[in-house]
Amino acid sequence: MNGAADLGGMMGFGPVVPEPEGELFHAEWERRVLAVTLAAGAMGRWTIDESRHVRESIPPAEYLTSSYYAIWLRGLEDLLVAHGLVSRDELAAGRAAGPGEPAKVLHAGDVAPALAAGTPYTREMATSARFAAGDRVRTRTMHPRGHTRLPRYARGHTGTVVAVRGGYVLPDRNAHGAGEQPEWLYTVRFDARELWGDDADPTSTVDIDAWESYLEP
Amino acid sequence: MNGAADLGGMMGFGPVVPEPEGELFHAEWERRVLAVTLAAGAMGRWTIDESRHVRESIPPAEYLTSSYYAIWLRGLEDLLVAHGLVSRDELAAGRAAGPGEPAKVLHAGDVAPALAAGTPYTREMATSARFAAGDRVRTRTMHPRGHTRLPRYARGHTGTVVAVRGGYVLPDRNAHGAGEQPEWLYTVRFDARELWGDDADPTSTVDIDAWESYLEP
Amino acid sequence: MAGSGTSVEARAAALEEILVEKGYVDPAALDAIIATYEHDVGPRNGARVVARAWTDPGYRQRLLTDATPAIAELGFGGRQGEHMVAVENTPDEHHVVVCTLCSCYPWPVLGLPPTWYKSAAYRSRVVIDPRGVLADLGVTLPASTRIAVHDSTAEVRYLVVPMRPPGTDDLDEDALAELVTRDSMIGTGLARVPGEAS
Amino acid sequence: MAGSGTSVEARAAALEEILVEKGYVDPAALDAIIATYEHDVGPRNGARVVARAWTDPGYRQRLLTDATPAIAELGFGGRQGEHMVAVENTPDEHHVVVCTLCSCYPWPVLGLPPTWYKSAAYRSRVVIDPRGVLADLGVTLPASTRIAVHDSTAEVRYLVVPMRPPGTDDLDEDALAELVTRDSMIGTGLARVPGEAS
Repeated sequence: MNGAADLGGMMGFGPVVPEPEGELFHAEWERRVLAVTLAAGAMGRWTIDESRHVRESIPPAEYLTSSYYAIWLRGLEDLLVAHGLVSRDELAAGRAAGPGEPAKVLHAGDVAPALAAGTPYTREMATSARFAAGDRVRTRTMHPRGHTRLPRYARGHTGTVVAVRGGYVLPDRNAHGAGEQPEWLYTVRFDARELWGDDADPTSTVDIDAWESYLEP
Repeated sequence: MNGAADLGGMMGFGPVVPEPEGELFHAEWERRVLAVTLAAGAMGRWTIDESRHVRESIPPAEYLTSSYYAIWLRGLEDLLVAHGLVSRDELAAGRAAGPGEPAKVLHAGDVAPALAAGTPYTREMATSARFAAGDRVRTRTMHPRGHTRLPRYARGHTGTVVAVRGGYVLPDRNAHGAGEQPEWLYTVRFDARELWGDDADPTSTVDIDAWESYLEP
Repeated sequence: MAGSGTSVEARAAALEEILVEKGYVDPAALDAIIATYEHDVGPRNGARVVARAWTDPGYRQRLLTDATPAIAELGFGGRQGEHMVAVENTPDEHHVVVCTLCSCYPWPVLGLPPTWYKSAAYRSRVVIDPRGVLADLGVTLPASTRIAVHDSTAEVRYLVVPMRPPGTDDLDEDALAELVTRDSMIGTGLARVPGEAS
Repeated sequence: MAGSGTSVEARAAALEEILVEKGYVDPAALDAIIATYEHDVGPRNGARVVARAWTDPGYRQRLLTDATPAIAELGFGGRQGEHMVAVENTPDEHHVVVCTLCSCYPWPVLGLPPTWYKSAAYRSRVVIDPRGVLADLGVTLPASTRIAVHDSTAEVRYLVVPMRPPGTDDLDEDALAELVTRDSMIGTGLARVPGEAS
């Protein structure tokens, strides 16, 4: 979707403000939101794609006025409500109205192995890749209402495949509970002038990772 | 510029909420901001293009959380400061620190004739129009940091000239005090599928008004 | 701006006071501007133009050919209506007007734009999903009617001439003007049929 | 959300309490997650990878060919680093990593992303004006150095291998790792030269 999260190429946000390397959190609640988001995600009720879609669906005014952990908090609230695990009334009251349903709970002893294992998104492909490194490809003009990982700035532009990454779960369907429908994933390189016009820096390029259905020859 | 004002095609703002025909203002301050904006503009210190650029330059988080008259207020504050007519200190104090400089003031008796006259933006052109109705044209891919009136959604797309409107002041230069540099203005019609992709309504079109330098054959 | 966190009301009042104190703005002019748009210039102007076009084929032709002088025949014109274009709805084609980039709107015939016209919801969506926006606003068109969206990206201002409702053959121009709503001249509504609540 | 207008702190506390009360979340697991990213997993991991690549040509080749197993050789991997790609800076080409759509970042080697990496300012601008962003961050590259921006739009995570600074021929792997900053592995900084303040 063309939500507020799709920020590439927008202007007016001011300078990038650096931060010391050791500074991870700016308040205790940020630590808790990180941990709660990961632990609740470990219940396995939603995919990473659905969680990204929930965040990109936050109304733009709220998205752009929220810190990133506040975006995560709002996203987690919305996911829990959407999946019937917590009610809006409970969120409003600030306490549980009743016991939870049976769930797969991440226990302390499982944290290290779970984080170390991660969640691989590669899948064996029955078909062969349509494109190869060196191929010229054009990204589709598409503006789906649902989730996509093709940024607006990179739609309808011509680039070159620089790597074939393998088969990967397709976010556009998986975010909406329509299954993984894996596709070949490619890294596509664009000349900056192709994306931004003649005034762009001629010595820079932008790479995106694009699923096969994002591309046409 | 790709500021928050360039909203065409974005998603996530919710439904359009209608309003009764007689409802013009929602608070007294809105009336005053309208009037002050028009009266201050009548001093002739800035063009309509510069005032639009000032508004589109409002930081996106502020733009999207502001009502429209609040956007006008912020824009007027910024214009007055940029032109040295009012200082930030005066705005902060809420009162004038000293008398103003000599200015062309719109007096009550001049309001009706000034509004009735308006400000024509057409200019005689020494050159003939490059395009004619029926011509296929392509909008340029361009992402200037300064002002432009070519919306992001209509860049890099092919349409048809449906009208040649005449010579008009070019906002892209005029907004930055570089003079009027008038160009031929065209109405260009795009098929919705050209702009938005195959899922778009095949029975709809979008027209924009585009200056000649926005277009290529 | 009168201290960060100051309310927009306070900032507006402060700015007006500063401009008056500095002699840049005449308070009586402010009142005259407000009175103009609250009482004199509004969608009843456009309704007169539309009703004339419905009843006078010659006028209709002049309006569709060169709208600015045709509108001036009825005494309307000026700021934000310097360069008018009229587009006519038919059973085959429905016109809708927006300004995705700001709030451009034909003031001399429609007055000041309503809040929704300037809202992010309308500006973002009507270009990509015009039928969805019309549905939000209670307007359902036949699938066979093409929709032409006009994004006011320059100084041309668009006036939609809605279709004349059925059952109005015996109405005079004044009565017809009563049926022409603001929204019907933006293209987000239809003209009322006689007897329908306004 | 604990009442509209409730602070984010209160909402975060309420949500945690609800999840614990409902038995969905183990409080000890929360503490373990926080401890992991505050103490165990951070940019010092990536610095070890880079220092190894600087000193061991065979390792460098494995890292650039297939980064995930090469990084696993040093014991790093897992969540948000399942599919790693390493890109090497040279005098001719400088790599910079961003996630314009959210906050994708290689956690096992860099830990949690800094605030600026997730900010609208960085995400919006580095793809259209990479040299300008680098200048904001104090990095000026020769005009002859191409800049390759990598937008992490899928589950591939990018680690930049910065150039080894001059004057480091006699440093061992541990000393070299000290020179590898987090920002140098995002591409928004360079590795420190010996003696430069960290």
